[in-house]
Amino acid sequence: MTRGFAPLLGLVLCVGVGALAWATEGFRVITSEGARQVSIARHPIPIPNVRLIDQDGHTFSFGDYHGRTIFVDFIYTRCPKLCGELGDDFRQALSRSDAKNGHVAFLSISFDRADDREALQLYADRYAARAPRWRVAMPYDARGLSMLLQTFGVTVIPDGMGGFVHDGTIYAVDESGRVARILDPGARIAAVPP
Amino acid sequence: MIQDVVWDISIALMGSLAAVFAGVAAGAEVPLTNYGPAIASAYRLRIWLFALAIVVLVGVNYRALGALPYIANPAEQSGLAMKRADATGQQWSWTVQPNSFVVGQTVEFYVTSKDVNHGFGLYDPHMHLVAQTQAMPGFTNVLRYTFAQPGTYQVLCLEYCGLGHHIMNTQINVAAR
Amino acid sequence: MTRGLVLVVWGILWLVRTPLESDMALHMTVQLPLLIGIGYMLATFLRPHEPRWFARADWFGIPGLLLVVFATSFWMLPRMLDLALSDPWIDLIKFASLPLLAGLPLGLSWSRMPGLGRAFLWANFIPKLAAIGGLYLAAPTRLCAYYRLDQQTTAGAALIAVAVALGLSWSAVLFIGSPPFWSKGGENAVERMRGAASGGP
Amino acid sequence: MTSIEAIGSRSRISATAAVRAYLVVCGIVLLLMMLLGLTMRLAQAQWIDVEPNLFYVIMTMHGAGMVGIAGLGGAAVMWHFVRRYIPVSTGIFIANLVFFLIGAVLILGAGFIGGFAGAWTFLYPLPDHSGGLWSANGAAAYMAGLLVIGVGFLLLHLDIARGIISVYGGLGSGLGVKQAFGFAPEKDGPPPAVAASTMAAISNIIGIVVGAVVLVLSLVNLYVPSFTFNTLVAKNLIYYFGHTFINVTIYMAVIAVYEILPVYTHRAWKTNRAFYLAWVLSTLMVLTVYPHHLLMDFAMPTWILVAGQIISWLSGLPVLLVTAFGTLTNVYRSGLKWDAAAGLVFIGVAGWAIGVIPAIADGTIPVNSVMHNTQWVPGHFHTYLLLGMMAMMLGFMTYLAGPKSPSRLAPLGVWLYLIGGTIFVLAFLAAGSASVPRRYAVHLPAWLPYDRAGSIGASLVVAGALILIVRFLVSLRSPIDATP
Repeated sequence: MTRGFAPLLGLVLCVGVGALAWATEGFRVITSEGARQVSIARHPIPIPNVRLIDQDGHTFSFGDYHGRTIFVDFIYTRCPKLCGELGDDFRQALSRSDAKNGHVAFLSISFDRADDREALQLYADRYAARAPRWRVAMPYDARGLSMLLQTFGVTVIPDGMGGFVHDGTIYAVDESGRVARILDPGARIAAVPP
Repeated sequence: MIQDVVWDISIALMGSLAAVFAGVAAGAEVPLTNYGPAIASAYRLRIWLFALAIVVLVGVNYRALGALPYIANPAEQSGLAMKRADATGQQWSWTVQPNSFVVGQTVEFYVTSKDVNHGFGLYDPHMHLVAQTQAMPGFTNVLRYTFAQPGTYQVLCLEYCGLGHHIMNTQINVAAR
Repeated sequence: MTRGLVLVVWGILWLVRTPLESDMALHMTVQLPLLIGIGYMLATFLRPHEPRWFARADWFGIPGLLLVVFATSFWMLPRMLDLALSDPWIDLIKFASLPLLAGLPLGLSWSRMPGLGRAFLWANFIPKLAAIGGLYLAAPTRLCAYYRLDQQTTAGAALIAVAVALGLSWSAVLFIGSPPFWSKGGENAVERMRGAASGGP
Repeated sequence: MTSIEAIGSRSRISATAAVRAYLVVCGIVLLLMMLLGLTMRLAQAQWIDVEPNLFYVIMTMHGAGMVGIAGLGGAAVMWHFVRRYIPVSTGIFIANLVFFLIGAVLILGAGFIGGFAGAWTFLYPLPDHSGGLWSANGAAAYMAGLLVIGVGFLLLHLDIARGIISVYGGLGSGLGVKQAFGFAPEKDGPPPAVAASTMAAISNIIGIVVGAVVLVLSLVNLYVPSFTFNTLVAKNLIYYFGHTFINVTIYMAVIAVYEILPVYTHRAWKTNRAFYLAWVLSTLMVLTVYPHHLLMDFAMPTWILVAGQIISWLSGLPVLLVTAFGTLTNVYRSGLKWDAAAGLVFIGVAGWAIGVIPAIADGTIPVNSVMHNTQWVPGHFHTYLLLGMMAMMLGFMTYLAGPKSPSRLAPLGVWLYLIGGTIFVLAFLAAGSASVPRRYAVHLPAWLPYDRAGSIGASLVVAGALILIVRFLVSLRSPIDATP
């Protein structure tokens, strides 16, 4: 072995392993979604007090939920498949949680600026969503929407066919209005034993 | 039973081959002065053995490939009338629904697994293995079997699946007609 | 002149980064390899100016190639692909670090690595590339927030195609050998063996 | 012997010492693993009491350990002889042993400390579904151990490939492709040891990298369980790696037959066109025959399984018609003086050839339907591994020990090994044809007679192996002889 080999090797190993550990949150995640899950579990993020409008035309904000846990998903009403699964999941979870506790609420937020109140109403009717237990809502303005998408870390990209590609992830907002948990991609609330 | 036939043939062939090796070994210490002609006839013999092997190979494979257990088109797709049973393996138990049949009935087992690889091994009332397929998570293998005798059949796990592998079994009742 | 060309390609790649990054397969099989290639080309110009301490400490090219492995693995993580798309500063870091921390050490250290080590690296790189491609093909969910599932599938297939092409060409070289296969036979085997062995096994 | 002169006598001594070190590890691990095997048979026979948890740990260790030393022993035989013809690196050879020992420690820790009992095949997704009986770390240690061992073997086979290419120009020439297809005269072909080593290098390089891929994927799944992959693809990769690796051990060990028997019979091993063709075809078939492990996976494309059956049948031909036939003609009335070494390598060829028969039977799909994963399977693979591959390796060991070491007991060792081994494999095969499943910690009362016969056979095998291995270890006291 030559002089300087061991220090150089050590340096490369330290920097390399360190960089990989940083990028994978200590070798636990490889996707940005996973990284977000880990970071939110560690530091819940307060939600800005964005104003939203629900399927009945009522205005509300996250502050109104104080003291209750909310399950939040992001949808668009023309969504052909994934949002249907999300809707079914919320409906099942709601019917099960009804008897048990009243302090759980559900909130579906549309990220599609083409959605209007009627569209929200139709979506809500399809899954028997009744405010205030399950609101189907959209932010009041584009600024509010982008704030929410950023806070929750939702990435929405056009699918090239007029619709959107999104994750269908479900978020849990805790009693003090913070994003506290991101469920695994594809995980459904109704699948978890009550 | 296929097993008995295979055992008989295998033991006969293995025994003959062992006898040839033993014979050559026993005679090896006495040198042959004229090795050339012997080796030449040995190579001629090899050509005949090769030809024989090819004939046997083609024959047996032709027969065997006519009796494949793989179901390309399950009854439900082809519209045949056939009994369906769902068999699901899970560490360490089997669920077979329904699990009673009558003699002469042809049953299609839809075999799958909820966790790891298992083996769906169907044993007749005398504990002879009569058919099997793998039970795999994410796949459904269709195994067709016609029950030939009444009694209690058993399903044993035939793919190592963890510490309860040997206790993973269930019973299937086959009634006389 | 060639030196300038490399810098121009580097600049052009930065300018066309949006179209190249808009597709996962292009991102992974065109942009990233080109960035590494730029660094590799830089190494051919910079070799005379290589610091003495590095040339000495880079024993058999092991630290240098280890750096290549780390840098490339880092930028192939789905999370880093995402970050490079969402944050231009991170992308800038990628544009600097892939040529300088992957391509450049590859160019400098590869020649120091003995044949057996190179073969070992090839033998590991090719199947791992195929495995990553396979994971992308099979993954039921999206791994990158900025790419659609169909793009991910295409990227997986593209990676497998690259791996297969590399694997086939490498096997062909090993099987047929560098001297023409049909002209040189085993007739001089013992002589060549002597020549090879006198080098000392 | 000109090639030997090319290598200095000092390097020969260190090389011989390295081969001896390999054989010491093989001998000791072989004995330990045989004792584990005997323990399993005794437990099934209900002569001793072993908890199922422990049984399956023992089963996993027995499988991994035996596959490991088969690879190591085969490598020792191959390397010892092939270095007469090509330049190889003693450093890499020793590095492989070091990697092996590190991996073995990891694997033993995974089993006896971590409780890992996922069978040596670590069939995805079983390592992640322990039912709470082993931890993710236990499974990871096992797979990391395999990976480390794989690194060593990959380096070794790459080095062999490099040596072959440096002398013969390419792996094709090393295998004798030109001679096989009549493009070059037979007499210019590579010696048998080179042809066999080329085949081993090609197959193992491919097999090991496939294994490394599935190991890495399984490790990722262990720690990031949401990262799943197709179970059928995983199965294909695992059996591809597993089949290739274990199969190639025999093709490496058979070099001992090619090199040792002619010393006794004073007849050169004939390398004719049929010989090279057999090795070319064997290479292709070793790389494509693995689907015969998946015949009961109905989800596989049928054509692959049909091909698996046909290739299984075909792959028996080169073994039986070239190596077995070559051995018989080489030995036939040659006037050799039988001793333990010659006897063992001869038994090795016989065991290999005879074991091919039940293997081919099981590779036939309708037979596989009622034989797969019964004890017929360990029955046939113990025939060609215990009585075949290991016999060749023990023969090599005995040959290296030389005539100077105490040899009065050696013939007894050989006879015990042969008779015990025969009883042992016949008990497995009989149990298999009586539908006894393999890999069961607890057996039904009806199956006990087979287990008891098997236990008796296994005890005799262990006794025989003990004599042969101790004899080898004792022979190490004498210094290495620089003249072969």
